[in-house]
Amino acid sequence: MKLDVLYFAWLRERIGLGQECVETNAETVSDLVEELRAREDRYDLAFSDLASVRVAVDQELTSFDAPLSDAREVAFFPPMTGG
Amino acid sequence: MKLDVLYFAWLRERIGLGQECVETNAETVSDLVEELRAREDRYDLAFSDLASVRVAVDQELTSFDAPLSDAREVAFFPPMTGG
Amino acid sequence: MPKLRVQTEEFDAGGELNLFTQSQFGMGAVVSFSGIVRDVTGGLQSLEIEHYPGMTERAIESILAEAVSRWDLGDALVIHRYGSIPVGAPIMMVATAAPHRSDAFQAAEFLMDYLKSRAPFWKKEVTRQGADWVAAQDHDEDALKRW
Amino acid sequence: MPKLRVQTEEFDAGGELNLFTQSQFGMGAVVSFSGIVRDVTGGLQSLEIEHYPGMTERAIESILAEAVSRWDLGDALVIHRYGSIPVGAPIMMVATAAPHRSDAFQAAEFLMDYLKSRAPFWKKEVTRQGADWVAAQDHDEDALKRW
Repeated sequence: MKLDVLYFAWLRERIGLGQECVETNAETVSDLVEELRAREDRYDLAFSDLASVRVAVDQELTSFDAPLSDAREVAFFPPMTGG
Repeated sequence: MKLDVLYFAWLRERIGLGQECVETNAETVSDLVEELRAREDRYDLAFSDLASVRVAVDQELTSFDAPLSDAREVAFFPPMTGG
Repeated sequence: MPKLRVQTEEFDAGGELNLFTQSQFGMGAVVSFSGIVRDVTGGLQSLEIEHYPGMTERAIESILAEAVSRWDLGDALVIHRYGSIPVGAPIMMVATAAPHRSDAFQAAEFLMDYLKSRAPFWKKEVTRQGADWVAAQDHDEDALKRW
Repeated sequence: MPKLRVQTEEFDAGGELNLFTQSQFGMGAVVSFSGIVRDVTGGLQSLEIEHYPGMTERAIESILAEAVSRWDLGDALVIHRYGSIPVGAPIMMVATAAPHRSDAFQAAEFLMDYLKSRAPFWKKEVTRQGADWVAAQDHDEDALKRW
């Protein structure tokens, strides 16, 4: 399947892009993260401390064990600092 | 001693005046209230339910057993409804 | 440092909030409360507010000093009107400025709770049928217990 | 019914508060919170705020709906900026209107607590020395637990 993968804040900066289209068979967010880390050092570095990474699937905050079936958009970002 | 005695809200309306000068030997607020009630029905009526009357001596909220020595101004009013 | 005004004139809550905010330095959080005359029963024409000149200022200044001593505040503002106030018009406002939001929120709630029951104001509701003093509410007195 | 704006433009907090207040009917209590860029360390030039278009609106609308379902509110407003914001300028504001002050205060605090940790905004502090992402604070995450 094809997924839009988005990166924000320091994840965007470390990976060097804000959005990309990913062809993947990952079943969960964790699987997707493993695939991305295996690609290149900059991904591996960006995801090296998952405790400081949050994930949204189709714009809803979720957890790393969330399934990706029917997902169209996955976003990774640090803990939010709004307000 | 001479005291300025002030009345606010429905106490003012029932007694029919907002301020008067009272010559008294009352030692406490309660003594003063008794003297006022003995004067006329309108005072007696105004002070008939002391649970709904508050008192300030020299502009500080206090209780009915507060002494009046050195007091210059005593005010009676219902529970406050500001804000 | 805290600012207090007791007045009959209408005031512009938004304009006051902006002036208050612009006079701050290094404060990340500004909280305001405005109280508006509300027609609960459907027949209210105006509110008549009586107060105790002299004691009003003393009581509110003491409430403000207490707020400043309890929370990390940059500044605080209280404006309270008396006299006749039509339905929909502002009765009073409180504003607080603090480095952090929790101080600003707590101080504003504290000021409101104390103004409700400890500042010498009395409200009378004027309707076509007549006028009646607003009774103090137990939950307003109870609200003081949490501080 | 609740109003939401996510924008780069500066806004006039006082003007927004007045518009919000004037659009109410029968609400006795209006609470506002404004967040201002604060120079904590003494070298801050501006704040850069990044957000997640689409999710930002969804997240805040869901927070607003939750507030409306929990408290007796007449209305609520959230304005949040993104992009570059200089020291002293407003970042965001929240306003709530309710018949009673406790609902207005609680809903405003709830909205702020959720906006801090659940709306997809990220702040970067720009100083002469460089730029650094603001770390999320444990006490902001902890603040959610009380609701």
